[in-house]
Amino acid sequence: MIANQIMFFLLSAMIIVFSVLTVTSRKILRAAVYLLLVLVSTSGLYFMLNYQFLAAIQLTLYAGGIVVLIIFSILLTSHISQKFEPTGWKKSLLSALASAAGAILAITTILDFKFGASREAAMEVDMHAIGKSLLSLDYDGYILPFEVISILLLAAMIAGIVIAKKGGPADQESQNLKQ
Amino acid sequence: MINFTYTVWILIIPFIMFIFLGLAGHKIGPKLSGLLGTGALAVITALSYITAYKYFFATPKAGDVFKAILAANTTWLQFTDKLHIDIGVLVDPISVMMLIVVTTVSFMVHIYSTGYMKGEKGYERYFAFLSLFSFSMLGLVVAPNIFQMYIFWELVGVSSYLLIGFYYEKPSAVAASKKAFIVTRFADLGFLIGILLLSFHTKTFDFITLTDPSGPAIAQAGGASFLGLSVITWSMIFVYLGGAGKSAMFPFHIWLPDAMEGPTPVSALIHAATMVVAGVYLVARMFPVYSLAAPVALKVVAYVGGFSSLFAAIIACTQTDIKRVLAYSTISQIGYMMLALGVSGYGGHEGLGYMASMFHLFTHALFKALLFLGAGAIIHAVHTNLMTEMGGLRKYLPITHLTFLIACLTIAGIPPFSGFFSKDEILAAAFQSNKILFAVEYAVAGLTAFYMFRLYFNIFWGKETQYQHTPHEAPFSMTIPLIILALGAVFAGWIPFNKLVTSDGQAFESSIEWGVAIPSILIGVLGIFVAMVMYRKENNIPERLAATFKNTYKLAYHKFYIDEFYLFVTKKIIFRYISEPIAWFDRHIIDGTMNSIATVTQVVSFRIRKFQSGQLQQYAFVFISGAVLLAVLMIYIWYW
Amino acid sequence: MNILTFFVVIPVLTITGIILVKDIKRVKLVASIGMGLQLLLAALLVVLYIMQRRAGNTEEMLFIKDFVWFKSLNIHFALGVDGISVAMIALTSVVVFAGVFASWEMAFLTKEFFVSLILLATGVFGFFISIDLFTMFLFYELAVIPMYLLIGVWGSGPKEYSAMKLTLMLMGASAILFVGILGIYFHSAPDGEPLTFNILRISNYVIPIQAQRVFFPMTFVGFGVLGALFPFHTWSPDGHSSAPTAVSMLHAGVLMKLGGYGAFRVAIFLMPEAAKEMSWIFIILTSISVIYGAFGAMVQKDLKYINAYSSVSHCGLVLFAILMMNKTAMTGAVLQMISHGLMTALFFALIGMIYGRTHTRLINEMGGLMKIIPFLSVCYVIAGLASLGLPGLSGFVAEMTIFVGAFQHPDLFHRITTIIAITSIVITAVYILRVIAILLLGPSRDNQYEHMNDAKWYEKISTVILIACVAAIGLAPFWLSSMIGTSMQPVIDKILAVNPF
Amino acid sequence: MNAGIPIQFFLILATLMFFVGVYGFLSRRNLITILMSLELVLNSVNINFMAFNRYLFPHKMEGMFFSLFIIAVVAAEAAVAIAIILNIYRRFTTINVEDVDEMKY
Repeated sequence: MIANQIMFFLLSAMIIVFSVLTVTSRKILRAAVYLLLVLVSTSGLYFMLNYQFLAAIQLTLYAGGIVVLIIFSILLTSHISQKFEPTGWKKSLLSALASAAGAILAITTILDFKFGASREAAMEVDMHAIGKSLLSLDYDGYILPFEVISILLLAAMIAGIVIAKKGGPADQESQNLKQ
Repeated sequence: MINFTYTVWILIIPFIMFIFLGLAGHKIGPKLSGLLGTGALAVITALSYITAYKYFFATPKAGDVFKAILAANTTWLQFTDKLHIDIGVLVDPISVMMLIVVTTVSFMVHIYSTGYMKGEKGYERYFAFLSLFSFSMLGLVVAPNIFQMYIFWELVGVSSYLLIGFYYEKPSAVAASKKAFIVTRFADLGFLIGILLLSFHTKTFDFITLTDPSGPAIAQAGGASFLGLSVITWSMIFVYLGGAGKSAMFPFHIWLPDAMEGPTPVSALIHAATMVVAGVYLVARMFPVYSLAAPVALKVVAYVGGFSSLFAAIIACTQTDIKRVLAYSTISQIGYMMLALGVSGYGGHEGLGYMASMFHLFTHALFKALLFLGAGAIIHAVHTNLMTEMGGLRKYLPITHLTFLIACLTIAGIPPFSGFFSKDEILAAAFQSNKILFAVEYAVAGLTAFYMFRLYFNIFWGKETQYQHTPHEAPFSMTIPLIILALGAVFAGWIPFNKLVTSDGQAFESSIEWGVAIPSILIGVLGIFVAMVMYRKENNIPERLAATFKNTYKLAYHKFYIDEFYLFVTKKIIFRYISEPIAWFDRHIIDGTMNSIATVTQVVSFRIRKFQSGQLQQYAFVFISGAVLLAVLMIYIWYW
Repeated sequence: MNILTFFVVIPVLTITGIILVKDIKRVKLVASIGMGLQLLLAALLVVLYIMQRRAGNTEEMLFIKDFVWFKSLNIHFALGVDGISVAMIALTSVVVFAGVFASWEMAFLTKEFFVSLILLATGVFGFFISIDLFTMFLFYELAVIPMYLLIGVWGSGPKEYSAMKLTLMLMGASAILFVGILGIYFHSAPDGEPLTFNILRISNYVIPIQAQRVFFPMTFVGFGVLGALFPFHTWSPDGHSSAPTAVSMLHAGVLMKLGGYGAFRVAIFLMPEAAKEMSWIFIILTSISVIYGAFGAMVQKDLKYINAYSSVSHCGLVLFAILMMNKTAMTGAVLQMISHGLMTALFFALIGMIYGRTHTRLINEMGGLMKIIPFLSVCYVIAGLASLGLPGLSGFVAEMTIFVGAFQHPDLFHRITTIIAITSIVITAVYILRVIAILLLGPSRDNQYEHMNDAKWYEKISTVILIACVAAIGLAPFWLSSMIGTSMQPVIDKILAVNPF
Repeated sequence: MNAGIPIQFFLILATLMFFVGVYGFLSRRNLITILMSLELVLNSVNINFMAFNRYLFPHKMEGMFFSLFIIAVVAAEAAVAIAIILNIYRRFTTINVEDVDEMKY
């Protein structure tokens, strides 16, 4: 067994274990920490696949940004010590069955399928190439989606502010309801 | 050839007058309206007389025959290449004769009405309706094709409806008008079906083509048959249904006595002299077809006519409302005319009945109008319709009395009055062809004399009645028409109808058949005598007689319960057992089906709306399970 | 610009105008001017049409104009008229014009009312000028939708129920109809040629008989529901009785004619073989309609119900005549559509006016109105006489054309059904005279009605114009009948060409 | 660096992660946990993209860019979702998904 295989199985085990913990943990803050661990392990996978840039992004944006955001919102809405009531067995069972069925279906399909290996030479994904094609107007260029995403992010930012703002339309309405 | 185009004015003038009086009558006031209406009638009366003179005496005959002349004709509505409704004027012996009858009586009635209707509310309306009636009746008379006749047939129906219901605030008048319209409408349905059948087989509406003895209608006689009778026979029977309705033949007679709810001059004009004889005119119009192609239909005409005349005469003997007596007498007399047509043959002396019928139509129009106008003058004087409330009026109403007596003698068939001549011809015709009907007619002649003189004696003699205020003679505007019509009733018998109005247009010789006439005179006199015994002085013979024949009397008094039978059929059967179930069926079954479709949809949607629970995870669960299921289906079932 | 486009443009402009102006008076003014212009335009169209025909133009449709709309599906905005559509357009403009005046007293949401009303009219006009099936259907829907609002908002009685029922039934029919239209579309050309919605183009090509057998009943029933085909007529009594005056007028007067016109123009014209084959079913249904509607009307107590059932009867006659498939009967059908449109509009206008005064529509509660409101009563009598087919008024002309035409059919079955249909004239007389006797004649039943005013000027305009049209057609039917008949000729030729009797 | 590891391993890993996320989405009541489950789902998709890119089309960068954009979208989504959750919390004083069922029939 070579090192990268060991590495892969280690990461996989971490991902799966922490994923399961994320969705089963009865303390929400712990769930967030488990999620963080999942995301970090995932970035390890990216490193393994030789996508350093994306791994970095995964770490900073996902693990750093989003998880922090989630933790903040947890702090705003819940008590840290609060424990959830366990999920009803009926509901968990049904969900588990549906998920398991889906998983089995997907896995059998994957195992049935013969993936042909690529004969092309692997491309070196360095920062230079990424930057170039991200800003390129060519056929392979991604300038348009890039711009669209930037606008989307801006819009999401504004939307987040507007929606979460106190005294927004929803708030007034709830006050009207109280009256 | 003399030009008769001007005859279209006979139609145009009253029509314009109707529109004008109808729209502007209340603006110009009653006096001017009456004057205008009467004036218009005077003009068309003059035109009619000129036409008659020119047609009978100034137009050269083609061989011995009076030719039918199409004075004007224009296509009004095109159906197919061959079938089209034309509006036009046909001048031939019977149409000219009818022109004379209609305009004369109508003119008299107009004059009479200016006095009779004075001060009535709706005076202008009355004259407008009279103009409408004159227009439609004249249009009917001059119709050159059967469809024009049908059009004006309907129009006279509606003007009759409007005039019967003239006193529209009186419920009985409203009911009577409705009844008249619906009964005749029902008969017209037969007429229309007859027209359609006829036109389907002959491809024409035109009278000249239809009645041409060698034309298609008559040639079709041996054609397709249905239930043992030829199609032409069937269509002629259907056409006759229309005529029977308008002419109040049994069993469509029920509307006519009720129609007396209208103003009396209207009864005189429409329900005695002109409109009700339209049925006779129709049969006469189609006579060659009846005679040559549909003898069975003609037989039906004869028997229905004979039965109606007897039936109505019996009822007339028991009625007390003078207008109703006259109405039944009208039915009886029209039955005479129908019978005369029915027993007639075609051409030459064979056509005696046809000539007699037209002759009687003519004289009857005069004396029946006279009777009605006289009755109007009486009612005008004493303000009641019931003869039981009258008596001894001869002193107060001398002119009316005299003219009424003349009319009664005329209708009883006493020579030398006109009724005698025409009735004699009818009896002679019946004698030649059908002895049963002949016997019936003798009986009717006696009954006629009896009930007319019963009326006469009851009104003018009988018990002395105290009136609330002394009756006085009618104004000149009313008595002058009486006198003119009385003169007509006296002298019309001398008109040589056998030279002028015959079935095939050719003159033939006929003389009074004394062998038939003398018994009929005797029977008439007998009737008069019986009436005189019973009613001249107040006595109790009538009551005793009525008590003796209690059941018969009761039956006749209640008009043989025909009205009740009709009421039963319409109210009970049609309304209750057809219409109401249909209305119920529509609301509950058909509409109920539609509603229940809607209800089912609604119930189902209430059930399935529970799926929309608002539970996000439930949706997601369904979605994912569904997706997995679909994937399984796609992968393992479709492709394997 | 083609004259026909104005028929859609003017109502749209009128609607814009109504939306722009402020007070109620001006709304009514704009509406009446707009519809008055439309009336003049219709008159102009009639004149132009007749002149063109006189000049010897024998094309099937005149004033043809074709705009491509959706290229991929070959949908066009194709316009064109023949004598039949010209007559229907004239009818519509008269009824709409009268309807505007009949709703002069509308006080609640006046602006919106007139907007919906004229929107409805736009749909109807558009329907009659279209010769493209798709645009035809589009305008048809455009006419049906405002009806829901008009009844639901401005109606009386159980208005929501009636509006819903009417709309759902008509929409259900539309769904069937749309399948039928698509069926025609997908069989509208021989293999290889582009499919088309154009009626004239389709009529030159024989749709395969198997397809006709499926799509003819769909189209016919789809349109038939709007034409009150038994047993799909029950929306009519409820809808009419709840609708406000002008809407009843338009609906019974014009909208129901869309059914007859469509059944003729689409179902029979495009699929004559199947029509010939299946007509017997529908002839039975329509002759039931005729008799059944008349009997149903006989015992009703509500004026509008009486008239609604009478419409069922009369419109049944329209479909009946169309199914006879010969020139005279079909000409009669168009005449009957026009005649019924005018007189039923007149009826509903008068009923609305009477209702506005007495606040009841039950005939038993009224009586002796002739004395109190003579003008309206006389108009009502005239309408009644027209309805029972009095010569000199339009009903007679139409009915006689139908009866004579239908009776010329060589088939005994058709002639027997004709006789059955003819009996309706008696029943019609019974229920019309019953209403007149109870409602108008006799003594006044209730003295609370003694002090009613007779017609106002706008009511007079509304009734007089309708009566004038009814009488004009009744007195001089020749030009109208020949205009329709000439246009009917090519249709008949096509029917006969493929399937001679 | 991926020698000896077949592509199926990556795919199975992603699948498992995906369905664990689905399970979380279906079973948890807290909106924020649900959001976290969603993050798992999206992350598993990213892994798939990367694996496909590396194994099947190593000469291209589509997969990577897709992941990149997905991460950006996820960021936006998380921001908006959290804003919504905060709003719901203010409105209903709970973030239990079963209590937020205003949008039923």
